[in-house]
Amino acid sequence: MSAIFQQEGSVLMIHLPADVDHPVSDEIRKESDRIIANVYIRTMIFDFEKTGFMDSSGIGLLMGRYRALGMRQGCIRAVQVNSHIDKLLHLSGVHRYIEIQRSEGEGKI
Amino acid sequence: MSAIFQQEGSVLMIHLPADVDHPVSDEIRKESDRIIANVYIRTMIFDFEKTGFMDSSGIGLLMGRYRALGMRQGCIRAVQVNSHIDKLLHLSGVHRYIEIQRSEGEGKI
Amino acid sequence: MENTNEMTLIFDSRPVNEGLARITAASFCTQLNPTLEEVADLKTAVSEAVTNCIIHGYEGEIHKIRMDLRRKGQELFVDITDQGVGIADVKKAMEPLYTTKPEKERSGMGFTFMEAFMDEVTVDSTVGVGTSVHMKKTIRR
Amino acid sequence: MENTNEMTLIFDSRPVNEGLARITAASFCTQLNPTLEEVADLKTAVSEAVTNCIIHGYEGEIHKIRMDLRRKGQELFVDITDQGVGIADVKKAMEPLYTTKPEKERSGMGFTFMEAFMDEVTVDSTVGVGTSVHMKKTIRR
Ligand SMILES: Nc1ncnc2c1ncn2[C@@H]1O[C@H](COP(=O)(O)OP(=O)(O)O)[C@@H](O)[C@H]1O
Ligand SMILES: Nc1ncnc2c1ncn2[C@@H]1O[C@H](COP(=O)(O)OP(=O)(O)O)[C@@H](O)[C@H]1O
Repeated sequence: MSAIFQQEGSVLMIHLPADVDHPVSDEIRKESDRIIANVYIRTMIFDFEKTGFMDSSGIGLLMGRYRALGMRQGCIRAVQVNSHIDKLLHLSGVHRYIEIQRSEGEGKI
Repeated sequence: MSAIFQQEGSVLMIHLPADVDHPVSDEIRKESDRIIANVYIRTMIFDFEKTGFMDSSGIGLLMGRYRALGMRQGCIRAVQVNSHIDKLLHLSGVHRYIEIQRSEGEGKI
Repeated sequence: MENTNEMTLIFDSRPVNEGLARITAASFCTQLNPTLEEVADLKTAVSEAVTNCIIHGYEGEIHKIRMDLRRKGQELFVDITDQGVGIADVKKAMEPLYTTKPEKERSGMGFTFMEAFMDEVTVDSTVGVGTSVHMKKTIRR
Repeated sequence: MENTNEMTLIFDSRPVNEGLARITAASFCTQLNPTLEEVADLKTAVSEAVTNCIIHGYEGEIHKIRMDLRRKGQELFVDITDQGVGIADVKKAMEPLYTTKPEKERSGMGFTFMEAFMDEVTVDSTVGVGTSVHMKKTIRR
């Protein structure tokens, strides 16, 4: 299963697959960089709805996109994040740079 | 996940777990023989609703119960059988001794 | 070259590891893009061969079982090996309904299922040395 | 004795096998009756260690990675080993955010995650010989 990319104006929505690991992160990095090179993207939204697994490769992916978009406040958002992913985002300190929205039924942060 | 046993009069219904393999078949054999030894059971119904996997250990289990119940016509029934399980039941020839009912949406036999 | 790959799983001959072997084989197989039906077939064949090592090869004693999986394009090779009692007459052992453990409610359908669900099955066995089952299946997409 | 068990998985250092290692570890772990959270933790730790062998240990070349899992009661031991380049300064390597491959967008959080999700993590490494990560986790039920 691959990620699905949805661009609307300057917003790029990336629906992540079930597992966000090293090969998947590499793939998403390449595709999103290709899009950024062609269209002006102001905000990237990572949708974790389908994602049950992630490791530090996903952290590298998020921080890399944050840098690619100029490290502007709010340029990267993670939505529908479950408790396991949320733990990773906080442990790594990434929550200081990107906006996180927990999946419904788990309460927002 | 273990099997669930439901006895009503002389009918014993066994709701099988997701995988019916060698350790699971051993467990079910022991428990059903214990019941047969205590109560008069005329018919055993194996419910495959939750079962996605089976191997020849399950065939041994069915044929063993058929013998335990006196090899009477219709004493063993397999219900809610999916196509993979149905293939095993036919390949092994067990369909000549036990009644098979396919799961809904797959057509009856 | 992403169209070759191989792995080896070595595990104790405990019944609980039959599930481990099946799931590992199914997981290795996903890279060939199998149908659900093909995965179910592979799992049954692996389960038969591993159960045989546990029940017949080692007769319930705890020793090591080895499962080798190899992919070459859309071809999947599975070898399952024990160092147990071995089989004196392989041809007879592979006949449908033949079993040496009817008291354990074995159906004698293990090899028949392996042959039904895989494209090729061959068995190397030496009494007192062990048994190796070699299987091959082409995954069509 | 059903409360001890062990297995070894040996596989090619291909990214596709990161998933294989995770699923095999998760499957082996089920016999300890873990919570979903404990399984997720284990999978992340295994994924970090295996990814490191592929990216850092073998730097993309295809060689063998070995994963040993052992159960003793409710204790799970995981060893993941490569025969790659090795680590000169293990203490430094284990610091949060430290990475030698920032150009590959590594976050330097691999060891930190292993330590967060497992009860114990120790690393044996020799430059030019390889690296072995030993982890332990008690599954509470
Ligand atoms: N790994 C093995 N080691 C020793 N004997 C074996 C092995 N596998 C199969 N056999 C022999 O072959 C017979 C037939 O095997 P099989 O078709 O799988 O049926 P079953 O397992 O139900 O007996 C077994 O009863 C056993 O005598
Ligand atoms: N198996 C290994 N072989 C060689 N070097 C390794 C290995 N594992 C880790 N390292 C070194 O330790 C550093 C930190 O690892 P880690 O915390 O997992 O972060 P990352 O993988 O993001 O770089 C790596 O950048 C690498 O230099």
